[in-house]
Amino acid sequence: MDNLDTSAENTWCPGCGNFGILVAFKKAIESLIAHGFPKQEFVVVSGIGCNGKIADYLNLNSFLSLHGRPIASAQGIKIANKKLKVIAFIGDGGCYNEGISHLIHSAKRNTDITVLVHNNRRFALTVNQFTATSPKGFKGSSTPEGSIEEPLNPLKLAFSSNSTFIARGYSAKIEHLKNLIIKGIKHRGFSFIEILQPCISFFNTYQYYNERVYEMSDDFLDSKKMAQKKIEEWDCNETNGKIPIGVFYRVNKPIYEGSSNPKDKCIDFEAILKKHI
Amino acid sequence: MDNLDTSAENTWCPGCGNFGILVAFKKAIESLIAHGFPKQEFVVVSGIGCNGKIADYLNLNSFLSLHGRPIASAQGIKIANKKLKVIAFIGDGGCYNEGISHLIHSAKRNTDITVLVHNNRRFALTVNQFTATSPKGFKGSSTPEGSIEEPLNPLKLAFSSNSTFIARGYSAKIEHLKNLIIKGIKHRGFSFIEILQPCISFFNTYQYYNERVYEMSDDFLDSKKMAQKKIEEWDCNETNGKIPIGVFYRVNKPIYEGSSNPKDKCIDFEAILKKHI
Amino acid sequence: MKKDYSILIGGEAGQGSRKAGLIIAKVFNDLGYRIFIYDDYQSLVRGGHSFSQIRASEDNVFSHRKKIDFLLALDDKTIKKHRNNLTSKGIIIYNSDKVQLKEGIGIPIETICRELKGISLMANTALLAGFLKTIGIDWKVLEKILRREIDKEIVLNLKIARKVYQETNELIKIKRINRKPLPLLTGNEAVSLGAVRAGLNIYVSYPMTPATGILNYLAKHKRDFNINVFQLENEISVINAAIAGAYTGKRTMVGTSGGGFALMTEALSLAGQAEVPILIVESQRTGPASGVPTYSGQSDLWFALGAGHGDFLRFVFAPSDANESFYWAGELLNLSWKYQTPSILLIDKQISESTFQFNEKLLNKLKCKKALLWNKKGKYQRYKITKKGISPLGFPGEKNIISKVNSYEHNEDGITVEDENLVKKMQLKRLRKFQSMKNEIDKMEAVKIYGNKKSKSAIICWGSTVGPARETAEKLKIKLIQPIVIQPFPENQLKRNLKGVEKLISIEANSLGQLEKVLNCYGIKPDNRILRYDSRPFLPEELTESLKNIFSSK
Amino acid sequence: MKKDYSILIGGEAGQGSRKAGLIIAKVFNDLGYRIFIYDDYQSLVRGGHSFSQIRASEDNVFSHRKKIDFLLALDDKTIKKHRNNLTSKGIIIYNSDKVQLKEGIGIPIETICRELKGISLMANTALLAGFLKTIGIDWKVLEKILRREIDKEIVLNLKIARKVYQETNELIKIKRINRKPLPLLTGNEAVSLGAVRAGLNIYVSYPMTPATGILNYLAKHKRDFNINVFQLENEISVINAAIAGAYTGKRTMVGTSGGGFALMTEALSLAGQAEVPILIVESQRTGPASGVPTYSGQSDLWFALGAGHGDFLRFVFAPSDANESFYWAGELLNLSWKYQTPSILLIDKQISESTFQFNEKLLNKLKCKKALLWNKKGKYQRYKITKKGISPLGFPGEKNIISKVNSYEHNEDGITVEDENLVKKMQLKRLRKFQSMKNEIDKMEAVKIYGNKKSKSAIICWGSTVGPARETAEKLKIKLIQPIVIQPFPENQLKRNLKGVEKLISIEANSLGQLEKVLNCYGIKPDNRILRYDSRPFLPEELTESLKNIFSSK
Ligand SMILES: Cc1ncc(C[n+]2csc(CCOP(=O)(O)OP(=O)(O)O)c2C)c(N)n1
Ligand SMILES: Cc1ncc(C[n+]2csc(CCOP(=O)(O)OP(=O)(O)O)c2C)c(N)n1
Ligand code: SF4
Ligand code: SF4
Ligand SMILES: [Mg+2]
Ligand SMILES: [Mg+2]
Repeated sequence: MDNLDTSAENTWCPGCGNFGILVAFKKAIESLIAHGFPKQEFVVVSGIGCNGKIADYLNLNSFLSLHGRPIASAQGIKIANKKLKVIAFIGDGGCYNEGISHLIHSAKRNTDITVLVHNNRRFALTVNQFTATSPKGFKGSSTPEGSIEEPLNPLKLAFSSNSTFIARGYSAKIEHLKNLIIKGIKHRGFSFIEILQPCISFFNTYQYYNERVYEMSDDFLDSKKMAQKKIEEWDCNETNGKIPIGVFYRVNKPIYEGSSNPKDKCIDFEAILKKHI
Repeated sequence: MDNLDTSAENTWCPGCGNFGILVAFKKAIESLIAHGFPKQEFVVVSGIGCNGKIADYLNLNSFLSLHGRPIASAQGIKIANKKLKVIAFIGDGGCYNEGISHLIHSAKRNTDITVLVHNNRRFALTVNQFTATSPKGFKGSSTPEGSIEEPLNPLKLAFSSNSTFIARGYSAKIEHLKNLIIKGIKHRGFSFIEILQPCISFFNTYQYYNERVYEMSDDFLDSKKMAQKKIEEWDCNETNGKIPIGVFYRVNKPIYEGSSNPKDKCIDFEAILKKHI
Repeated sequence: MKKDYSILIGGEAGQGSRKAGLIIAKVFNDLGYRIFIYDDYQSLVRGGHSFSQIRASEDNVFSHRKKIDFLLALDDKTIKKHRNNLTSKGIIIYNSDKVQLKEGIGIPIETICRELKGISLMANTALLAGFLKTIGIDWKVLEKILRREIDKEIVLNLKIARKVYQETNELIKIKRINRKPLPLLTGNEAVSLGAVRAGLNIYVSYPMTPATGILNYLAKHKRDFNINVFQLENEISVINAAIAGAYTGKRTMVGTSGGGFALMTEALSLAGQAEVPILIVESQRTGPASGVPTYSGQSDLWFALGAGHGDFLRFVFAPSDANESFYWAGELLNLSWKYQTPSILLIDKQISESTFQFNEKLLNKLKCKKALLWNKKGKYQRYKITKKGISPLGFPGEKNIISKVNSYEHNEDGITVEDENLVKKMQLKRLRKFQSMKNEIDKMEAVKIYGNKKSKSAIICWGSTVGPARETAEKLKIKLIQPIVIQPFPENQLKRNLKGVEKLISIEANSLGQLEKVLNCYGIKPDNRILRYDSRPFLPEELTESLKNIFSSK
Repeated sequence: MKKDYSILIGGEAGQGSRKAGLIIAKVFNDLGYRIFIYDDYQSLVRGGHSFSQIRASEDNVFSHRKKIDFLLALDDKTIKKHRNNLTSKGIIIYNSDKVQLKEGIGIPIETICRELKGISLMANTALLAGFLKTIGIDWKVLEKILRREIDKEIVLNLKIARKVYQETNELIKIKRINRKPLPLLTGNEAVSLGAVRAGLNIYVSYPMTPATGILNYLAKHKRDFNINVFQLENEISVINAAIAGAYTGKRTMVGTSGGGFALMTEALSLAGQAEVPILIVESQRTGPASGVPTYSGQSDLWFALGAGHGDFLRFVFAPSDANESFYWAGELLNLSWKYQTPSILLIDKQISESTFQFNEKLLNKLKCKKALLWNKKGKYQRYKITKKGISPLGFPGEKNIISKVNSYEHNEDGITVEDENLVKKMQLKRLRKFQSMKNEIDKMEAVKIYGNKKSKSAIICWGSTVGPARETAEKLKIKLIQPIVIQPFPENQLKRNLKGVEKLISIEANSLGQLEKVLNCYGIKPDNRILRYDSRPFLPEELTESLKNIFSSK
């Protein structure tokens, strides 16, 4: 029961960045369990896409939801039982295309969930089409002449949506990512962690990231100004700048949750009906 | 045929901010027609909500679409016929709640349409529930104890979505709004114009806006930094600061459009089928 | 003859005719009358024309009537639109400051309001006070109800009412009936109460007419009901959050109309595949698309029956009034949990926003029934293969439970499978569950009969159409057959009830005969049909007329 | 006996078995054979097990067979999974560097690739070369096809193929048939071509298996086809943009599978209300929800028939192969425009991604038919009331036209109405249009018959199931009845074709008998049913077996 593995056969391509995310996540959970978080109170949510398979690979409560809906589902779980630690895994396609409304509104509400975005900058499982974070000029099966759209900067979007915890990790920096995940889960509020995830089969970005990624210091996390600056350091396109990883912003605000209703409260129907007479 | 009025009876509440928008828009169109834009090439799109009725009140081509979908529809019209000038009217509920994905992605693509948001900061037609831009603490029929969510700053969101024209108007400043609309329509690319619109029946903000609204100068429109600063001047909540109106940002970028296909090109089916042998 | 009054009060939106109608109804309720209120309004906030039509009767009533005994007019339009329907002895009472009329009883409402420093929004109070005096209602009764119903400026309102009351003449004297008043509930309130009674924990919604009333009512009473209520950013978020909440062990419900329901259909299929209970209230309005948004219709039946991709059944129940809505909303919540299935309560504007009298005995007929829970033995498997196809529930957060649900086809542990044998195994499990659902339907009163049960002539109808049809059936002494359950289809019960019927006429508020087509699937072929699709509800008089024509023409 | 070969090539995803299968098929095509290819793959990008099954026959073929004559294995799994189906004389050809086997023909593929400095991705070339030599194919044919099909590293590929070819022994000699090769098209390609032929201007989509192939094909050929292709942010945006594009005067089409279709249903209703033509291609996969995403099924029929709130009809057509998909996609686009209505082309994975031979004569049977356009007289009214219910089209941008469409109920000008009489008037106009649509169906070949047309035993099936069933029907000399049009239902044609049928068996790839229920509505009751719902397609041998059992048991 304590093992985090399942019987499911892993079907990611050998070398896929998703493996790093899986390992980092398991380490984070193990560490949290070791620190007294009960295993049964974790719930992972995922959707459709290569990334979504992660739910099958984790011996934890899980809700493998629809494409684009993991954040909506995660939110439903948290408002139904606030004791649970809810982590939503989602791809860039699911998060920034199909389900972007949930990202923005869940961040705005400050629902107390953690969102881990496997950003491989394409729809991978449907065999390589562009997403909101694909670089400009991207040639996928639906854009043989190159996509003319510029990518979104997801961190900027999360910031504009009032997210109270904004971070970026890199699937190849497992220890760093593990710590981000722990911080995200511990943060009371909406934790947004964008993860750079190379896709071996369609967009092998290991070298690109390895050359550019650097770890930021954890200072001034509640400064909007600093956050804005750091968020804009990399424009998420194919440029030559450096790519900071770490926590960009963290602030405490009231969270969105249901009131805890007394379990066996007796509802006085007669009294209510009386008002209708 | 040249009159912009229709036979439809106007059913907005007397004093509603929507009247100001209607008047400003008609003036803008009249001015554009006078300057040689053919009337038949304007298409207005709207959705469901008090604001959406505007399509009925305009003797122009129109598509009265579904709640939240005017931007998606407008986009479809523009990519089908790039000669047309397409203007989408939409409420805050439609734009920032139901249909927020279309705002973000249409802005990101830089579709050449103009979006006019009637922001009365609530769902008005369904009788007063909170939207993404309702002030915190808002007591509507679904939140009798006050909404705990903080509002979004729509301009910030549009900016994060790479919108190439960002402006704010006020329905009571008709001449100013008219000019904004003309600028928006003339801008080649995605023009986002947020309009402060008092709702006489549920949120009479005339006095509040009258005291705070001021017209900005049109300088440095392509400066991201300046834009950001001006956008953050008012947090869209119930605060005491000033509220700038005018153009916040304008920049030229390639637009998203279909290629113009020769009308009578003969398609060589035989040649294509040959490749399948 | 038994007393049966029909009162119409109308004015512009914002003039408070609805509230006044409710107060009048409550006065009659207090006198022991049976009540029905129809509210008619346009999709606008001020102006236009809206009205309430109150039926107050010695007998039970389920519908308003065409003919009006008392026409109360806050404005001119009300008179123009409705005086045609006034009975020969009917009385018009009107705001003489706004309306020019030779007949009827004019009350100088604006003048009085101005004199007493009231606002014109109090015109409705003035008008109803004048009316109630005209029909001889005791001031004490009026005062009691006003005090209960008006929470703003009650003193001023009472002053105005009092003055009008004193200045108006009593024309007739409505008799009191020796019965105690009953709670008056709209269909939306009844649905809310029924769901709460059956253990609702969370209501999630996005406003949409005519279902918004459920959101408003539950939000207002969330503390009384010990529930949580959330308005989320769109219907897709709503349904996905609600399903996830149910996975977590909380009874959840969502409410919307056709357009919002459309956006929920992908997740409906998810609930079917993942076997998560969810109750969807779909209150129909005139379609297609935005249609005629504040008016009624019964044209979403096919959609509800087939919505969602893939093979799965859902319960679709169509109650016809507040009492049935209360009971079936609750039972449907129970059944959703018993069978871990999505369910649709299909109502419409006519039920949602009309006001009915509530049968308090139903309270004790409905309770929260526990679902099948894990017995805590062995390893927990969310999709354990069982004989009846139902796997015991266990929830995240509970010890020794790992609960995995999945939108993909899955094995007993909830892990994705693609192997053909495993796929088939799980499909078979669900097929067995669907069979159990069918068996369940056979055990309940899925079909109701009204009117003359022995008649060889029968009408068949569903949902809100039953109200006016019931009155007609009783009048014409024919049989009325009402399928309440529509999926799984109660074929046996229906056929049993059709025995001996020689002429069958279907009545529906849609243009394509949607229930009729469903009946056809089971070899039931109505000989005739009455369809109404101008967005307005059926009225008993009109139905009676149409039926008479049909019967006499053959 | 006529030649009829069944070849299976399998390996891990990424090893190129699909491409190799296509090349083999093209070789047989070149030899004059009739071809069908079934592609089977899992929802993953590398690893797992995928295979292609090629049928090459003297007769026309519409399905693969269970039995395999040649088993070509790039890996071990292929042998384990499929050797059971090898015929007694069947031959296994395999990669002997990866597979240990005592029998069959082993080719040291990795060794050869390494020697020639090829990459392991070229193993598929090696294997197919070995196979083609074994069956005595001329090197020249092989080289010709390879040159056509391989665009990367053709020289190296040829070198490898040549070497394997030389080192392998010829075992048999496949004879050439004197017929010219035909184009090989997947269903997705055929749909694309048909729509383009009927004047498609814009394709809008969001990727979803198994419809993604349409997006890919049209995007690749957008210049050849003189069309625009857009991938938008989600299905809701897709359908709304496509409908708006059609309002603007451009022929638009969208493609998706069940889950994406669900998200489009609100806008489907919009198209019904606003009377805007839109063609939706819904390619089904195993449901519900995410289901078994790369496998097939026929379980979205009910959904397609009833999707969208409110009363409106749509055309729902279900072709069964590439030829029908080509023709009906085009005709449906034409009909959508003729009747200003939404239409659904309901196909499935088995059609979308299988490869068929194309009948080039169809090209000239299909053309772009003009819709009813405004005659430029008087004032333009988008919803002009007409006898047949069809209002002439005029588009924004054209002189003297103000074209207003509306999701609300509207008057002839397209302006919102709530008045009951105006509502009814417009509903009646649409009802007349629906009647015209029904009449149109009666004029076309909405039902097809195969097999022994005089047999008293008949099977009824739709969509991809027709392929294997057709073969079975011919073998058993029974009648096959295929409704291609499902809404409006071709009742008359079907009943005409059922005359004389004494035993009727329905065959469907779903668990609830979805077509059967539809048949029931029209009083047609199959005596028996064969349902398959393990996500895999029907095979002619299995069908024959099942049918024999049914016939002999009575
Ligand atoms: C409603 C819906 N639309 C489309 C799909 C098809 N689909 C499955 S996965 C996927 C893309 C996933 O992209 P992303 O979320 O980035 O995940 P990745 O595969 O890259 O990890 C799509 C479009 C679907 N399953 N559901
Ligand atoms: C899919 C769908 N959901 C809900 C509704 C109900 N609805 C109609 S108007 C409206 C709110 C409109 O708010 P907003 O866009 O701000 O417009 P306003 O009335 O304030 O001008 C809602 C929720 C609908 N028509 N369609
Ligand atoms: S396709 Fe890309 S994202 Fe998907 S499993 Fe393979 S490497 Fe990973
Ligand atoms: S409710 Fe508000 S927004 Fe709607 S018409 Fe009235 S004042 Fe305007
Ligand atoms: Mg991705
Ligand atoms: Mg609003």
